[in-house]
Amino acid sequence: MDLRYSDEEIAFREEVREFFRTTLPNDIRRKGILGQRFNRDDIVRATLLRHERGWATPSWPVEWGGTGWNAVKQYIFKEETYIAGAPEPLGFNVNMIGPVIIAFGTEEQKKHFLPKIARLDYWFCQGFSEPGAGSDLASLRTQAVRDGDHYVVNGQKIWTTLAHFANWCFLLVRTDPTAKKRQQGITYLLVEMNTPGITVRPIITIDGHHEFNEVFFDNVRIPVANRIGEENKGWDYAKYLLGHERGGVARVGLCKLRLQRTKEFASRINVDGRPLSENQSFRERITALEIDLKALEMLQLRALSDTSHARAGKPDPMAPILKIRGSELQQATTELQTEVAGYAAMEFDADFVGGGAKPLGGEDWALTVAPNQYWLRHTTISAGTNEIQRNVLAKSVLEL
Amino acid sequence: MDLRYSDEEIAFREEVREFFRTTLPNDIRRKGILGQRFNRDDIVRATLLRHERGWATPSWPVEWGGTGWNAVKQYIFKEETYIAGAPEPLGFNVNMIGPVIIAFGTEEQKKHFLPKIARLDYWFCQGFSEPGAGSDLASLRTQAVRDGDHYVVNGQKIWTTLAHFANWCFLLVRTDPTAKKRQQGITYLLVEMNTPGITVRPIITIDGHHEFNEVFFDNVRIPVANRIGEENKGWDYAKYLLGHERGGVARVGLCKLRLQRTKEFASRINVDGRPLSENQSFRERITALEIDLKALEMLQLRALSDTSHARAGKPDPMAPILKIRGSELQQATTELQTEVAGYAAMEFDADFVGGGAKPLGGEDWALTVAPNQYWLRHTTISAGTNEIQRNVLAKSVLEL
Amino acid sequence: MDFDLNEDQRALKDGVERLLGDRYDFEQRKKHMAESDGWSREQWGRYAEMGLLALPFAESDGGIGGGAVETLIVMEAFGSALVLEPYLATVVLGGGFLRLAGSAAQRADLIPRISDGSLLLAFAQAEQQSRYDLADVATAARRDGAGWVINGRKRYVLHGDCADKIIVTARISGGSCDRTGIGLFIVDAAAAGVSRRGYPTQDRLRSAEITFENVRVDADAVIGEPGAALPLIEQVVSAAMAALCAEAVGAMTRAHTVTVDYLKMRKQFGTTIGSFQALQHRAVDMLVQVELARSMALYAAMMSEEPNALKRGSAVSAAKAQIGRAGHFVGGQAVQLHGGIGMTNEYMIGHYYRRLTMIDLQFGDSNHHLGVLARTGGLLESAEI
Amino acid sequence: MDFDLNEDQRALKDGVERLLGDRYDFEQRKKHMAESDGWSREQWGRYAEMGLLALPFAESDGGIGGGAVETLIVMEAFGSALVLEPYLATVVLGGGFLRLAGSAAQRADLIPRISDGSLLLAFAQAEQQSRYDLADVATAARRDGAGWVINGRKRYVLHGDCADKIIVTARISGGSCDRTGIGLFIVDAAAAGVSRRGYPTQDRLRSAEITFENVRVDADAVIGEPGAALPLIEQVVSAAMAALCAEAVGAMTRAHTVTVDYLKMRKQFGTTIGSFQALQHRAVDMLVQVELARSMALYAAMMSEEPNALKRGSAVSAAKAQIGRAGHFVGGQAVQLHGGIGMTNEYMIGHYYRRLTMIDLQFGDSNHHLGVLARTGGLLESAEI
Repeated sequence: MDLRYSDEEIAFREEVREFFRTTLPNDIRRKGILGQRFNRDDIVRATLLRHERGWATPSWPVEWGGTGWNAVKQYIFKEETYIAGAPEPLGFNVNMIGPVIIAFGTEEQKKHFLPKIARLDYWFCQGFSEPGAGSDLASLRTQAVRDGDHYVVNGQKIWTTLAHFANWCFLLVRTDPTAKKRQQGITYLLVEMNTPGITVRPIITIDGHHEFNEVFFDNVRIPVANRIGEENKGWDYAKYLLGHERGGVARVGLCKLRLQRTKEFASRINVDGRPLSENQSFRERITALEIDLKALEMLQLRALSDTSHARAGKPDPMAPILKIRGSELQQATTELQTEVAGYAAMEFDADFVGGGAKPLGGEDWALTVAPNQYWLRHTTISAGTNEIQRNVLAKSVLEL
Repeated sequence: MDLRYSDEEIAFREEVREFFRTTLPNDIRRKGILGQRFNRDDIVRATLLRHERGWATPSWPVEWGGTGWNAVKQYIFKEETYIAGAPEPLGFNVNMIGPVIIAFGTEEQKKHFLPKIARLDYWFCQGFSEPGAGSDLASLRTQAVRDGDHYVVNGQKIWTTLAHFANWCFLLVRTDPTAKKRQQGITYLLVEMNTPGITVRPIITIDGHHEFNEVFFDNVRIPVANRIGEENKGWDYAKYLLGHERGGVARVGLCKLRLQRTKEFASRINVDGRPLSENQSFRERITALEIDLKALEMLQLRALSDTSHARAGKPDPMAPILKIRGSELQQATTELQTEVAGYAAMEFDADFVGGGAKPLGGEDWALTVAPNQYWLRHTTISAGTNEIQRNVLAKSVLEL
Repeated sequence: MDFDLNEDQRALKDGVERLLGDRYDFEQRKKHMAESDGWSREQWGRYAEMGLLALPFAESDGGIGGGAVETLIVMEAFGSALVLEPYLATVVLGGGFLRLAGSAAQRADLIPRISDGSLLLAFAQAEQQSRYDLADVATAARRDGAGWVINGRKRYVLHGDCADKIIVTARISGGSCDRTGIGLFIVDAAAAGVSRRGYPTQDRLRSAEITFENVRVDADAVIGEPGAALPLIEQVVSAAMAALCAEAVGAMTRAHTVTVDYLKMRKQFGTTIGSFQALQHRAVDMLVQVELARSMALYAAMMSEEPNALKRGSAVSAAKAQIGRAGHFVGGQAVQLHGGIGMTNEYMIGHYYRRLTMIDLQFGDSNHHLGVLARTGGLLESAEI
Repeated sequence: MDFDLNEDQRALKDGVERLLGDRYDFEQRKKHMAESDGWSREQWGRYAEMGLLALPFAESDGGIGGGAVETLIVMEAFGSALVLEPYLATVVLGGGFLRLAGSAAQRADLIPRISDGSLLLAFAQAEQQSRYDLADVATAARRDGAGWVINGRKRYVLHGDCADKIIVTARISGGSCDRTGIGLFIVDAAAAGVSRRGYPTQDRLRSAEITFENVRVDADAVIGEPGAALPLIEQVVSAAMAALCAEAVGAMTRAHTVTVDYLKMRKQFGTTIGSFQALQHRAVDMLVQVELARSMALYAAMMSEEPNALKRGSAVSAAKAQIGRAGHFVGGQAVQLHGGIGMTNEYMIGHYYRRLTMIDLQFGDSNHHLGVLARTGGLLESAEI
């Protein structure tokens, strides 16, 4: 056991930091640091930068464009991505559909899709959730009926993140409504978003922003060749993702960036004639979050290096814990930012939050903090509510 | 609506304060203020003091020794009792068996028992809980079999508070094991503790103190005349208590005394060359508790003056809320005391905690804080765990 | 001590609740929000008709003579419906200055127009550097003959975009945070030199940044003693904080009720989610916080009329601190228990969370007031035990 | 970075756990506690046999050459069994001073006797006024020929009642809280002028108050440079805090496991209480805290060997703060989920709560360390990001 970063790891961190410092366009970095939302172009540009350097898909097998980094290096890379203010790799591509195709795709699918997924030529969105299903994903009702070389799909998906940016979608459909268990009879398909019959309708969230969508499927014809694996086995492929790629869940680096920014803000705000950043009570609140974050980071690193659960075929207790604490700290750090901003957080400017420029002197950062606080409420709901995560831990780890 | 104390109420508070100031023996007050445990004699003496003044049983009907005070005055009286450092009236007598006899006892029972209960000539303990029952009180198994003019009782009670001080016990026994519902077939009896066949065995708790007991009944013969109300209806009489006398649950005054004492302690402790009491972070922690306490006090006063639920025959949402918050704040205030005491809280001295004297200069108070913190963990368990209280609120108030 | 509403108070409560029940459901509110002011002039007229706009003013001034409890009743109902209209700005804040310190002429001129709905006020106090410090005033007023000339920039002026008259704090003498030397001026929004930039706030109320450039006012525009306004400002802001506490309680209560109803209705895994004990207990924890907040809102209302400034300030700070925290918890958990739908702008619950978050910031957040209270000696010392 | 135990470490862990499994269940522990020292000399001999008492010392001093990770392994196992023996006092604290700064003669004299179990040490540092400030030393040492004379009263000396030698801090020069002028002396407990009052602590370990009245020691009783001991003291106390963190994690882990087992076994309302979702989630929240605490204990162990004093101190303070809180929550909820039985002295779970509470106090509670860390600049600045 040696819990320090090795010299090689420290050098690697410097290399990554240098990469972002020298290549990331300032307009993108500015958005990251101000807490503005990235648009499609920002994400594409950041992806291509990484792709050019061979760092677009670190976790993939080397033959398909992976870097061969160990878990700690992958973690460092992610951390530095956040700290640089860069958009993170698109999770739907890199962590979800990519690994599924690598694991279950045909050789042809791999050759066709993986390079395009890595470069973001294909931008995938995830068509899993359905209205009324909530945390009960397996209750999905979107139907696919076989018609020759095609499936004909009818139904509706909801909470589809960035569907309006995507040109592809991976989705779960019900192909056998008579299956005994709801988890059976589900098939995993890939579809181009411009296929006739697909309609995307925006869902505006409480931060005033457009990130979620409803996606309607009206007699959408999907070639059988775009099926992953076998018919009616889609649930297995979807479940495979759940254990995969635990590194990014907690977004520790993003919280670190946010706390550092918060300290900067606080140093510019005077309370009783002294900077807020020198107020001991405030310092203790921010320090308490730093401690929480450090504990989460150490947990994350333990999770990355401990693969004994996977080897033993047992559920890994770390993944739900990282989800729970990561989401809680994302919320806590934005709440602290709103508190620091005070009155300056009250103005609602959707354009600025969405990436627009606004010359407001030193206060521009304050326009994003409340919307980000509102938006990040979703982190304890999405991807399995924290209540569901607790159920999972109770059942599978504590065996209650 | 007028939320200020009236002049009469303010004058009454002064009168009560003066009463305790002039009559309460110093050795008792000292124990109260140092957080030591009262012994039997302390409680008897304080009760007789109040009795002499006509204040032993304020909530009882005037004809049976009550004072006729309204709810606010009763509250003030309780508050001042705690703030004076005096032992509170024995709840088992004043708030439990007294009201049950008043409501369900025969005229003979009233005449015999009530004056003796008020004066603590009869000290009652409560024989409800049984081993393994926990929060599921109605699962009790202690049996009573009718034998002429007597019930013959066999079984065991547990968590019997101060049974070693008591000379009487009110208990629930099962008289009809064949009843369909567990709540039926239970009978409510009174028994003298010196009746042959009763054995009291102490339970030492984690604070090292003796407050709880196990009580064993081995062919104990109880006269039928000592039955309350009808055979097999005991559960109804026991349940009657649950709604009664909500005023004392939260013990706001005790927490106030504790916080004031904590501030005094803190003013004598130097940290970085200044009294801890002047440290802003510490002040904020103590102030946060003061705010919580004020909110609880206002809730208590609302509960006392709002009898609309009782009139409408609906469950009162306030009682479980007072239990939940009152117990939480009792714990939080003792935890803060331990923190303030620091190293000085580490010494375990059972004799001092139990009321003994020890010349330790200014640090004697520190010897009780950790034991009191440990002991008060019971407040979220006893009298229906806080989890059970939440179940009750969910079902009866939120109708979930 | 008596917690029961009297007959008039009960009638007031029933009246306001009925009006909002008829005119202010979530869909109607959307329409009000879509109007050019961001709120409904028609509703404002109805409040005038009901006497709500005359509520706190003395009967001798043509008002109804209501006190803090009456304001609490109205604000709680407003919070429940997330009312958008400028009641706090016009009646509680603006009206507060007039009723407590307005000259006979000012009262005779303005109170009837507030009461009939034809005059809107705003209180321009905060500045970019001032944060929550009411004494931190850089905007300057200098004497100019019998009148005054005002220069400065005010930020975060609640409903300052639509106000007809602006009550503005300005420094007459002293250093930037001195407790003396602050004056209060009534400025016509249309006066030369007044410019404003209105904007929506996160909760979709309206606010404004207002610049005063050599704005000239007459001597009779001063409220109270020139240069001695701070105690008055503190008193009125305390009353406004008490009103906000009541509004927050109304919002929390509704958010909680809607959430509990949702738990009863929503099905998942083949059963209503309200049958899950963990969610039941969460709903109970929300109830506990709502009831504690309600208690503190009552305490704030009662103490907002306390003459002793330290006791008044301490009590209101305590309430604001508790209610800020409770609002965050209740609002956040209301969203959480709704799941995805709670995140959407189309559904009501997120609007409660947004408003509760903003109420916490107004006049100082929980931690701010905790800090102030801790510095000034805590609560038990300053109030009667 | 590598979180896997090596072969030796795994063997150490298995060995300690096996020994405690055989000799330290709750009933056996009661017997150890009932011995006159409040702990078991026999067990102490077994630790010596296993090499635990020689663990942190250099091989050149006859030790095993273990580092912070090895100490963590032992302390976590000790925490799990609530071990009563004076390992922290003798090996981690006393031994820490010797291994880091003992002279060749001191090491040659004392380390073999510690290792074979024949010598017990205690660290006498705290005084009535000092609280957690390591620089606040009123006990005085004045030169007397080649030696020193010590006067003062030390409080809260962990296992000071049974120690054969006491390592005592005393001021040689400077004002009461100066960072320079503090010396460290090895004093024989039987020396003339040493008197002590031993007592049990809340967790039933032992502690003592020790008075030094004109106690004379020779020049070779000084550890390190006379008057420059504070950095060394801070380093050793950091190592001891890291060890306490590990002990706390062991205690929390066991308390959690025992509680989960109880939830599976205990029946109420006709079912196991572990089937109630609210209790399941509580058990999960405990698990989360235990795992976060484990992470921080690892961090503390790693950083306790960091040469940079600020980084080391910050990291260990962070760990102590987190673990204090986690311990309170896990210990308190372990009692809560057991219900009445958890309150009794006869059952094990309350003993975990008591010990976790006392660990929080030792060398400064959570809030103390949070305050220190906040004052010294927080965690992100002082550690590598």
